[in-house]
Amino acid sequence: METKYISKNGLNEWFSQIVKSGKRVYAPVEERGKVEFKKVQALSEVAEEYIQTTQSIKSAVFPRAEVLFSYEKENGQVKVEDFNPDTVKETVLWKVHPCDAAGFKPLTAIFNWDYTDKLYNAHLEKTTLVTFSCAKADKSCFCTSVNGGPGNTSGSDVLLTMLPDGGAIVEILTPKGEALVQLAASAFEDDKGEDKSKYLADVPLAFDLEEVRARLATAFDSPVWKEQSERCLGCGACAFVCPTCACFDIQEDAHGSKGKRIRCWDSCGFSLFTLHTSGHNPRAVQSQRWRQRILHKFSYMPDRLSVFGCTGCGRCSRACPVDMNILEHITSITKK
Amino acid sequence: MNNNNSEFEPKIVAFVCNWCTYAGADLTGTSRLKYATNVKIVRFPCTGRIDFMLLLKAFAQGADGVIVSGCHPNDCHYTSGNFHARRRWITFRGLLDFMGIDVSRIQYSWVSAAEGAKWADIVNTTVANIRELGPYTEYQKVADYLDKEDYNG
Amino acid sequence: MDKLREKAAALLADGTVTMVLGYEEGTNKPRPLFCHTAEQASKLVYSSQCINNLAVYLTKKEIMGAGKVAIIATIPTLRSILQLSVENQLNEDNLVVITVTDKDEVKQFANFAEIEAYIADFQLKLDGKEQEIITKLEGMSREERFKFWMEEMSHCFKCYACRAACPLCYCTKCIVEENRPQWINPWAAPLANMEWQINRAMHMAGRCTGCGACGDACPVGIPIHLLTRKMMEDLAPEFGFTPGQPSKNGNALSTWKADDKENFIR
Amino acid sequence: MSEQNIYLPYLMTIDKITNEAPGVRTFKLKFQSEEEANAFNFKAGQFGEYSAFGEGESTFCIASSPTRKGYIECTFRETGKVTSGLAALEEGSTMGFRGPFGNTFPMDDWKGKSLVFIAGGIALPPMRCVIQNALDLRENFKDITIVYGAKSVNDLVYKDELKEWAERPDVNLVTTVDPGGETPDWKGEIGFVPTVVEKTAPSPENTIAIVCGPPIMIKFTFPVLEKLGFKDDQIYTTLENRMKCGVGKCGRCNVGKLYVCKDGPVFSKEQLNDIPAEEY
Repeated sequence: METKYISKNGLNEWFSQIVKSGKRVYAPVEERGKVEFKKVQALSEVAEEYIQTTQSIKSAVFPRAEVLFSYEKENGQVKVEDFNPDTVKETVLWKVHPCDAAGFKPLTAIFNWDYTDKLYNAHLEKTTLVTFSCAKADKSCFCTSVNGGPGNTSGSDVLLTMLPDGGAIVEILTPKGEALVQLAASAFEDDKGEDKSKYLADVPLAFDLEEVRARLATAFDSPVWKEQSERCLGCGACAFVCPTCACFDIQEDAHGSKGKRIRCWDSCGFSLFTLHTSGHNPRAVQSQRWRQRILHKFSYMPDRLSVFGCTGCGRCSRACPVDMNILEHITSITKK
Repeated sequence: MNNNNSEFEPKIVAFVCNWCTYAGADLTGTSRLKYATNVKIVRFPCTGRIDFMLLLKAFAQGADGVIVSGCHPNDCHYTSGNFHARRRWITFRGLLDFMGIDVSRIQYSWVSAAEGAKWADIVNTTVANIRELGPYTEYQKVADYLDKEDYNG
Repeated sequence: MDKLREKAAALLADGTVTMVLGYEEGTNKPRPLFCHTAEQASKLVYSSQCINNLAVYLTKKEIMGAGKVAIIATIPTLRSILQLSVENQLNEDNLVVITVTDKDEVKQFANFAEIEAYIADFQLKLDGKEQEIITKLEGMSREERFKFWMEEMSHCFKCYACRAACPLCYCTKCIVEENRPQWINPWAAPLANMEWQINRAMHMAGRCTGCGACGDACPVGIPIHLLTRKMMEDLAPEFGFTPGQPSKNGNALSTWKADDKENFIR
Repeated sequence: MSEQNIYLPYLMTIDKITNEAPGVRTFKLKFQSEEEANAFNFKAGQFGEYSAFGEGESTFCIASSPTRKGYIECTFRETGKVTSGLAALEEGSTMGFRGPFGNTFPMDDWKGKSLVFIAGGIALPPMRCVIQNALDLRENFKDITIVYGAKSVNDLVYKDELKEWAERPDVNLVTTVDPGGETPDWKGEIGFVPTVVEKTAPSPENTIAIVCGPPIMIKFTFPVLEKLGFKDDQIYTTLENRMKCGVGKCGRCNVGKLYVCKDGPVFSKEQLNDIPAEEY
């Protein structure tokens, strides 16, 4: 771990070197009234005045639809072509927030629980995160309540904290980060000893995470799930914008003798998620599905993978058509 | 026949109703009338059974043009199949046009069992129009999204 | 707002209804509220900010339960209620419909006919942003329109919030949940997303009341409500319907007229 | 590092197809690659994901015993998209298999005990794997009782194997059909499995009971076993939740915090008691 300083021009220089190196660079771009991650070529395209992108950047390592393998059938026999990791390009995720970077830990935990996921790991290996600390936050942010914070380094390769002079404090955190810095080593100067916490957003602590986990351990039959989920419409918006939701469906894209087995995003909010062919559905009503979402992130994952499935980014609350505010719901569980 | 498209042979799919147009096409054959072989005919009990999505499925899998044809109004073997179909085509055509899908590649027609000549003419003109318009690559390109290399993310 | 709260509390207290469906203050704007007790009615709010279409809950058995339910309806919700009643989805005597008029009076409708009369003089009009997009689209060439929609559709990640928020999307098994055949690809890809939206728009043809709930619900901001809206406005004159008003003699695509006009069938 | 793609199935050839009952088939599968065949081993109770290329994957247990080398078997009913795709395959065609997944029946701890197998309908396949395994190591176990029921005589699966078990002196086989499902020359019991279990009244003394069947059958069999004196740690069953990946990633098969594909499918009744019943 090494701390440095980079000036405004240094940033421009470094960014153009990254682009010149042929890596794909994704950064938040304001378009169609939304700020989303998009491939960029110049620093000028990167959005400035915004709190949070609508979607997380998990699609860089866990795309919304990807080919697990393809195959071709010839007179009863089948030729299979496996996923080729070389097709994954070097990628830099520029101006990610700490809650996005922190999301990679639970994702990696799920995708490497006993069996390792070749596709996920191939993407992660070629991805470098340049995270920017948060100078602003809003009512939906609660990273500080889930072991995170506006300046948290977890999951990042390089963490920049912007300074009033347009430069930034640079924390180089991993070998990947070091390698990326080396693309324009001269742009980096020695640490100026700036106090990083002065430039971080204020995100008040909303609840005690361990208390939430303890209460949830016995909350399976509590009426809270029905009360909270009455207005939930059962769509997948919360799961798909979430940086840590990793549930997926496996489908088949077959045309004639050729076909591909596809992995695509799925959500525990849908009834089809657990429907048996016999018609029996263990989670037939929305309150059971809302319970599964909360218990999985705040109880099952910590128990089984010792990592929480939430980074407090607040995207699910902002994206929800009926304002299912997870911060409000979790806080009310601690007050029950 | 314009020369730059001379080697392009349009692929046309025709969704036709069994009682009128399919019989009309038979008549075209028995009357020895020639018509372009680019068309692949799919037989339906009635135009009322032609799901609008089939047209899109045809384009997605390589068709450059589509013909949809059935009994004239009041001739329907099931009395109102073609009336329902007409409303569906009016609605669907408006929606496709609003979304920018090339509705000029879809030829709707009424062809009775006696109009063998009309059927041959419809097929020939449609093939000529589509040859003029060229392959519908714009749509097919979108269809094979997962084949492209950098689709993910 | 107080008159509304007193009304709701009274309905709950004297047992006329088992639940009052309304709005409460949310994080940034009002959100649906289910009052089961008179006390909960004190949280009810009503303003132009109430944009969720509460009619979406009227066809959910697990929410409505067996008792009589009151619903506080905005103009778009009233239109949806009428369309649902024309489609035999509502039991009139199990539903108390309340609205707040422009003069801030609480009005309880005696029956659906009274609702129809009430909303007749509320014109359905596109707001500025929507009209702007529609004029822009109509100015485009076909290729540009296709490019516009393909770009929009590439953002969709198939969360189905549009389907979930629409009061008229109440099928027990949606076409996307059928897998024999898998008519619409379940994964998110531009073509699959477009096929999904075309299917949704066609299934809304002549039924959509232009409430805009689908467009509001889309987390990535695709103007999908314009598809169903444009259909509604184009179809109405073609088949003799009035936009936003349900027809008494069946929906556009389930009925026909011998003299339906068109100019493209040879 | 060329990591192994856990979603890539082994290529299998269908060696033999047996029609067990209307719509129910058993496939005998052989690995197309010799090397994979030799490297493959599994334990009783484990399941796999079976691929019908062009349709998708389905989850079934491995119905043959690990003691019978060189092949694996699976039995399925043609109900959905994939099973219809599988049913359309003929002997000699290729399909896919991923596995073995999940935990196993703890057969080593059962040495010296009596075994009571209780199965209903097409849930005999997960049991048959254990029964064959036990019969191949018959000396390890005291007496073996099998109570197997189906809707009707024609719905009974593994008909020839049932005959084989019936003739064995060291196996007490009781077959039953639901009332009305019997044929004129039917010699077995008539009645639902729970009532037949009560009638057979296996002694709980140093015995393990394995129960597999539709949820309704399990719901009524457990109390019967309790009445007969079986403790919760003497009863085992398998759970069948919706599955896609089979390796604990796709997030859909959990019952409370246990994943049926990793912590199951085999569960003791003791374990079932502290997981929420409504989640399976």
